[in-house]
Amino acid sequence: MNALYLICGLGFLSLLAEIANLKKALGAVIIVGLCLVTVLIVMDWNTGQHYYNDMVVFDNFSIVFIALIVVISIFWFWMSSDYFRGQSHQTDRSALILFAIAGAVLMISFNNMAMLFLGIEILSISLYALAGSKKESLFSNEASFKYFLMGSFATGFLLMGIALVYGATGSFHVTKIAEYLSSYPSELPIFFYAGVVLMLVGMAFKISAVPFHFWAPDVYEGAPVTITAFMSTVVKIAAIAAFYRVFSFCFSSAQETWITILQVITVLTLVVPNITAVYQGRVKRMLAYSSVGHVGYILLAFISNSTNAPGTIFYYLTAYAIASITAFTVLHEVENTDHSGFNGLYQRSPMLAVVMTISLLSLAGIPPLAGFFAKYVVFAQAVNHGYTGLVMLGVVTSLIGVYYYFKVIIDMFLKEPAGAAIQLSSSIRTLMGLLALLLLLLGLFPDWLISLLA
Amino acid sequence: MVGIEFLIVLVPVLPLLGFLIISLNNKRLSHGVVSFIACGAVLVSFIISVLLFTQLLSQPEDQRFFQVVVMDWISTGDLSINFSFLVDPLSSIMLLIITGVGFLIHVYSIGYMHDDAGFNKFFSYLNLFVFFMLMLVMGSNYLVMFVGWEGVGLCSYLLIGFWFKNQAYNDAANKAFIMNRIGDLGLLLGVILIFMNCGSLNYEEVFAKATSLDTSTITFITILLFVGAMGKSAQIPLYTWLPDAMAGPTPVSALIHAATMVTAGVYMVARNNLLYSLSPISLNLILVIGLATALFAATIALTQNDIKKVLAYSTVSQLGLMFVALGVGAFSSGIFHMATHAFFKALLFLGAGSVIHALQGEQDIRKMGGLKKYLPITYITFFIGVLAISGIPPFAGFFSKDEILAHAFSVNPLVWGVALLASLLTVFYMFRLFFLTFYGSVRAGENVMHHIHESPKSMAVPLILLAVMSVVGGFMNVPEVLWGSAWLNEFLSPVFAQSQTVLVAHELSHSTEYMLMGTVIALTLVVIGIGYSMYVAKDSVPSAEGERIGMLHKLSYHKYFVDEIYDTIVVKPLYWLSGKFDLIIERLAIDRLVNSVGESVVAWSGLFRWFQNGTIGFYIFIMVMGVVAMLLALTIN
Amino acid sequence: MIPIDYYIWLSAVLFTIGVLGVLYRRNAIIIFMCIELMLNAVNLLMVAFSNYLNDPAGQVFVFFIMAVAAAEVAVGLAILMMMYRNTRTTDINVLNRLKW
Amino acid sequence: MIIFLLVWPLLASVALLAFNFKKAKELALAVSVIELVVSLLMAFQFVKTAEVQFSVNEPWIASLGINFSVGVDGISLLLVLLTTVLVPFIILSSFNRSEIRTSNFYGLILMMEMALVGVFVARDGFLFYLFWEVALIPIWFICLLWGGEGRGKITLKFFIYTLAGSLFMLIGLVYLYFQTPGSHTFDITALYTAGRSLPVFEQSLIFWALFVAFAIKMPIFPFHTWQPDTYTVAPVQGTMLLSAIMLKMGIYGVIRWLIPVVPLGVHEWGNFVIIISVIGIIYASCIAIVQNDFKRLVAYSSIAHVGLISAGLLTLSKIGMQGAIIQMLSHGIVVFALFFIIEIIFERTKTRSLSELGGIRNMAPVLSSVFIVVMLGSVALPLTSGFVGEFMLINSLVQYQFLIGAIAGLTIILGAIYMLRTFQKAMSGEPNKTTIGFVDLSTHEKLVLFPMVILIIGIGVYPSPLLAISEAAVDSILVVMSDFSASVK
Amino acid sequence: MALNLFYFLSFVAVFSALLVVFSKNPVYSVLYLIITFFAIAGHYVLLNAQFLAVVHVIVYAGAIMVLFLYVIMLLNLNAETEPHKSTFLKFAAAICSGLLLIVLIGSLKGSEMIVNQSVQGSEIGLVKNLGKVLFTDFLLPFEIASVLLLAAMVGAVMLGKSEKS
Repeated sequence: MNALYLICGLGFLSLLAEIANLKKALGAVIIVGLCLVTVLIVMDWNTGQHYYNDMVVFDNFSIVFIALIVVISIFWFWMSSDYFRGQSHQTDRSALILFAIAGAVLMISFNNMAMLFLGIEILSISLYALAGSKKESLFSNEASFKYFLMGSFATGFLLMGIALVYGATGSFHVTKIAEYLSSYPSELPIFFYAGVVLMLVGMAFKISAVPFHFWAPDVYEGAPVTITAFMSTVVKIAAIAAFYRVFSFCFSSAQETWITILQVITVLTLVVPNITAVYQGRVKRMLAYSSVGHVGYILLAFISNSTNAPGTIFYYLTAYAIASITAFTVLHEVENTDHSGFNGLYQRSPMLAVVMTISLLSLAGIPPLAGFFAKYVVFAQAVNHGYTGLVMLGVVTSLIGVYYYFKVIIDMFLKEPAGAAIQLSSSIRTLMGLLALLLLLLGLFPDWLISLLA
Repeated sequence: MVGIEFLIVLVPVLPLLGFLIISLNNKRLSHGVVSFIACGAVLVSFIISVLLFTQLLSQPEDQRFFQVVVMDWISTGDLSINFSFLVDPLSSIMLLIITGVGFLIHVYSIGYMHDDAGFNKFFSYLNLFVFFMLMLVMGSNYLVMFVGWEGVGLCSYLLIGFWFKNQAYNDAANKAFIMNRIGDLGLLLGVILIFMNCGSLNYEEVFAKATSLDTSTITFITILLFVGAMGKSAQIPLYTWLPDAMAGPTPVSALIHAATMVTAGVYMVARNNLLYSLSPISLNLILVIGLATALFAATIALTQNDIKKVLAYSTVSQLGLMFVALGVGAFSSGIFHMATHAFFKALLFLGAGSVIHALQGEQDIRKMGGLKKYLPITYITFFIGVLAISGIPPFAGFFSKDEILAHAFSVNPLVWGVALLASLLTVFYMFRLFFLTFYGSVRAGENVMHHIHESPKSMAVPLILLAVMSVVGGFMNVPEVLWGSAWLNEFLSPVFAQSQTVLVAHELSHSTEYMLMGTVIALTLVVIGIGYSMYVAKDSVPSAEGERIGMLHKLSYHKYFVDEIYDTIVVKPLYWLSGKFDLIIERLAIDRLVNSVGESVVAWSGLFRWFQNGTIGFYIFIMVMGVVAMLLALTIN
Repeated sequence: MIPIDYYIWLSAVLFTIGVLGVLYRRNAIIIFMCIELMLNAVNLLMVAFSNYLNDPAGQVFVFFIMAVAAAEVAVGLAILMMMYRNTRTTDINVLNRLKW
Repeated sequence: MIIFLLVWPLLASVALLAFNFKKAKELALAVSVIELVVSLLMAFQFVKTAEVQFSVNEPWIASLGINFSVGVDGISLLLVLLTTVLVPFIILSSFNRSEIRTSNFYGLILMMEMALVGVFVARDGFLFYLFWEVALIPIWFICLLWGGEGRGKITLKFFIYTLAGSLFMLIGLVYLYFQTPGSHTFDITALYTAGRSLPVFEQSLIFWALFVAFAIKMPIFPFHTWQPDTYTVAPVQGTMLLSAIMLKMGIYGVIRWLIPVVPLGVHEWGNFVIIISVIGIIYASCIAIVQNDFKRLVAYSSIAHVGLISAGLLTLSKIGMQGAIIQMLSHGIVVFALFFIIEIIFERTKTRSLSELGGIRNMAPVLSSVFIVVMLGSVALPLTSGFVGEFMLINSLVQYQFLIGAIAGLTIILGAIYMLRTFQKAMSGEPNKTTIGFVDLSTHEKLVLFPMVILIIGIGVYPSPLLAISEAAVDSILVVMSDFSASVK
Repeated sequence: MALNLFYFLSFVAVFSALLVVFSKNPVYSVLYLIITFFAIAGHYVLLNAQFLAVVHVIVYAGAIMVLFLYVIMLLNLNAETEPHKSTFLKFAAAICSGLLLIVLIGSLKGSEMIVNQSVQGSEIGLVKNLGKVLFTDFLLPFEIASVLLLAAMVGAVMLGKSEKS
């Protein structure tokens, strides 16, 4: 809980910084603050407290996911320091990011639909603004506009769902709803299930599952690289955690209504983005599609065993998030995000090329990197619960994935360089080294991460 | 007996050492040293072979064999094969022939090859050949024999293609190796089957078990083995490589393609006499093939104009005769003829060699003639060889051939008839060759005749020695009817003892034998007369290329077009098939299939991306449709 | 006393009209309004349920929805202004540079 | 000891990749030689029994039942030796092209060595899979960075093709893993028991899941199309690694991870696979006959040889398995030498097309003599290493089914045809303008080739020690099989 | 009586909602939307959510719609500037939403299964009760809403402020 306070506090602080003009120190302060947040959140380990008569609950599930997003945000701030430096609205941006993080924390730890709703909205509204933060660029405008329009449209469905569920069960409270479902399974009105489905729509939009994913590639491509990085890591983690909480903690006993629908969605989410990505000439957009595709694997993990998948999903998200923050760091340094921008990157900057290669290999799921173990645990779990067919599909799609990831690698090493050599600041070097190392270590010693939530 | 064992091992090892020393110091050694080493090695092993021979004689009848296990080779589970050597009457005879004739030919080569760039290489190959040949005959199990079997094939490949600048020679070499390989596959399969059925590859163990096997198996095995013999001993249908093999230097033709290697098949069948005698079918097969080959090759030889080609076909024909002997169960006669043949055929080849040598490599008998006064030694020795092969008593050929004919007659007069016909043809073409070469007018060009000269000593001496052998060689096995002791049959009898018990022995009365001999000699003389009248009296010369000639003559002149037939029914189809595999199945079918998977994915991707068309209206439309679908799914169930 | 079904149906109808508007129009502002309409349909349903279940939570939730609606409109209109500054139009289909 | 074999090259490769050494090639050579020495020490301490030796077994990922469990029995030992013997020569073979071989190149080779050794010593299903995949990365980069025309497309195809196979193998392993009792484990013995307890149908499924991976890696007949292109496009050292060692991973996989795991599946499908392999022998040999590119020709010839190996292997007879093992070693050595000869010719004449070559024998007698020996090894002439293997393999096939054996035996004829043709076209005849200036072997080339010649003849003359090493292990595998085939009949 | 009122209000709401969608001029749409809101407020009163009704009118009609109008005026969109979608798309939109309506109605059955606990003239709609709930149970959301509004404000300012370059 203190973590939440501290994050919001940092947000206010960065707003004040505009007035007190502490802009110089702000970045450092935020990073230090976030480190402190991590400490605070980890201190709550195994306490599982409920706050404000059960509005939020900080059980281990929340704690690991919050810790994850906070750590990722630290990397994010580290990587995107120059997204703020020297810009106008520097403080506004950092404040919005911090509020977004606060919203993410709520989405992870909510125990009441109101909190879920507010969390989602805080996150979304900040992001609508941030996606458009490159005001002069039409792409940025379009991204934020699309994101806003479709986002609020989806919110409508989510709310309708919440309303119907409320009508059927007479409560917004996750645990109460769950109890009600398990105690009176027979006397639920049909419109309750409609509510569940509508909530599924709303959440599926947030995690960008097919067929509610159309916004993702466009928005990811249009938004500034750093914001895309934030969306494809922190936001995605939060959304999936929320999704998991809603459907595993709350509606798990009503599974038969939504499981089949979710299976269809999973298949679509595995197939469509992975195949679409094959054609991509723009690395940024390709990563967008791949991040949609990864949702498919997470959903596979979820449907194969909805009651205790968190360990798997958590590990997968960690691997995915670290890999993609790495990729986006490189993207951020390369600036030109077309394929041509990556041609001959190895000659322009070996470090960038190698780090990018590692992250792409991890995303493609090549051992011994983290991404491989992530896919492995997912597939293993699915096989164990008799979803062999879906696993086969997953294998095929990940092969397709290999194809489009490796095209980038080949271009980086074989093509003629597309520009002058790239100079890297030492802080970025250390960051990239750290991330690459993390990818490797997580791959070699995945044990404790997986068993955290087992 | 340690001494003996050591000596036995020494026999093959010496030529091997010779090969190693020469080939590893190819550049450094002078011709003199090389020829000394090479000939020395073979000479010493010849001397040792003689020692072993005497040792063998000193043994009582039933213990006339020494066996040495050098080391184990392939051994795993129930498969255990050693490098082990066996010296018994059969192999000791072979030893003597190989090392003896081999030595003479080595000496001959010193003169013949003296100004060749590849002198050292040549001798290293010769030594290697002798080594493998000795492995072949001394091995006490099938696999060691197979080692020698393929090894000699290799050496023949290397020596046929010795002048590797000439691609035609290389083609001949490849042809020889591959055709031998076909035979070898048969042999290998036979050996494996033997191992399957007898659980071992050692001769005595196999022969011990052999009687207990059922006939069909043995027939199958023996036929497979005989396929090997076909390849190696140039029998129909695998004989075409041997005439081409004349591309090699003449000493090679003498040593490998007349005296020793090509007789390996005969040796192998004789070695497995028990198995063959247990299977009448394969004996008959051998008989038929042998007869056919003898006749067929003889007819071809009639019209050939290349001196070495004629000898080559006569070799094929003589080998056929040996197989006839084996086919009728007269194994020792086969070996006997092999021995005599080794002498006179080597002699003939070396004689031809010295002619060629004298005429700067001219091989066409139409461009020879009247050489009698220029090359007296060659003339004499060659004459002796011709007499020997024609079976004029008392030359070596007479006894061996007569014995075979006698056995043939005892089995079936028809066989006798055919064999006789073949041998008469032999007489004819040999004399044709002889007359055309040494008699009549000189047809060689001026510049050639200008520096024609008799061969040097190193070449003359072997000729003389071989001539002597061709004269006296026959006396090692004079049959009883001619008041002889048939010593060789006696000596070899332990080897063939078992099979003789199996086979029914045909006895001929002495009178018939005299009658047969009489007819044979008479006919031979007649044929010689015809030849004389044609080529000496009329001094007629075979028509040059392109002239019209009779149908049969043409057939025989073009070797019945067998090469062309093989080319069209085997070689071309194989290449055609391979090409089709490569172009159609590989590229268009399998690879296409694999690639099309990837391409289809790309195509789908091209399709899917149109859904991502950037208009919000469309996206929302799809979303709502999704919602509708989901609610519909809900309401339905 | 009005049965709850009536309210469910009414809000369903309003909600659908909102969706229809979003699908039907191209003017961004109208689309915003239609989204507001959707939210109001939800509000109506919430209030109806809270009254039906005699539970204030529903009405409290409506407060939050209102707050969110206000916030969204604020941001949304800001985005619209920004977009208009660059493109001089509020037609949603003009912006489709990001595709494929 | 095994740990050293794994860690030492890894450390070296990391160092080479991280810093750009001036004397990278000498360094790499030294490292690999030390590796060789250690592995030889191991070979000397090895006791010729069936049980696994030098084994290390540490828990690694407890929650997933994955252990870091390694050890060698006879079969593994021989293959480890093959690897550690060949790698130094592969490195040495690159010395004359060192101007384009950077520090990274040698780093990748050493990483490859680590992975290969790992594959051969792994005693844990997951570990095996891990090394199996890790081996793919360095070789892919070697082919990508130093390859020839069109490497991008071809290497990508190679990577995805092989990865596809191995992913299905992974699924198969995972399925087995969940058959293991209690808290599941990937330990090899547990997997054996689990696999053997399955009914025939499931065993067949797993058989295919695993076999496809191995078949692609080997590669045998219908799964081979990645191989000729990759061999042709790869730098010669990459080709050597691929053909001489990596190819053996597949065969080793069949011996260690297929036959003992799903005996019934093998029993069910072995015959089918044998037939496919035999078809592959003829097919590949025929294609080799008409190849003009030297490298492609050798590529197809190695498909043919591998077909024979896998066919003989699946006869599940002792002779067959032993023959397969010997033939693996022989083929590794022969094909390495062949590719190096190709490289030498290519480097001198800048062409690999046989039609342009010819007459090299005039200028380079030493090279041609070496070539003859290697060629004889490849056509399995007695007293060369090739003969021992092929004799045993054909022997096993004939005992399995005479006709199949006879057809497989055709390989000795077809092999002779294409190898002799190659020799004639490349070496014999009159020299032409491309080959006229040909210089004979340099010292370091002799340093690479002469040991190979000695090995070819040495193994051919005295293979017994090698056979003795693997004998016990093979027995222990066959015992299982005989039980099962008994139970089936 | 209440029922008639309900019918009347529903009719107004739906009718003006449709007009919102179909009227050419954005300004009219705004005005129709305001009418819809009033109708909905009426419904709130019927459902004795008096306080909520008041807030509703103030927030929506008073704030949000004014904001809309302001923007429309600012961007000067009052003319029929909107280019029209092709009739096909309109048709598709109509069909689509029609389907949605059908499935919604179809799936919104079964309200009879929940017991009606509503009491005549209940007082939950009054400020006192709502306030109690809001500041006890829903304190945290209430606080968080402030963060939400702050974020929205910051975002709006950031985007709305034109760059002075």
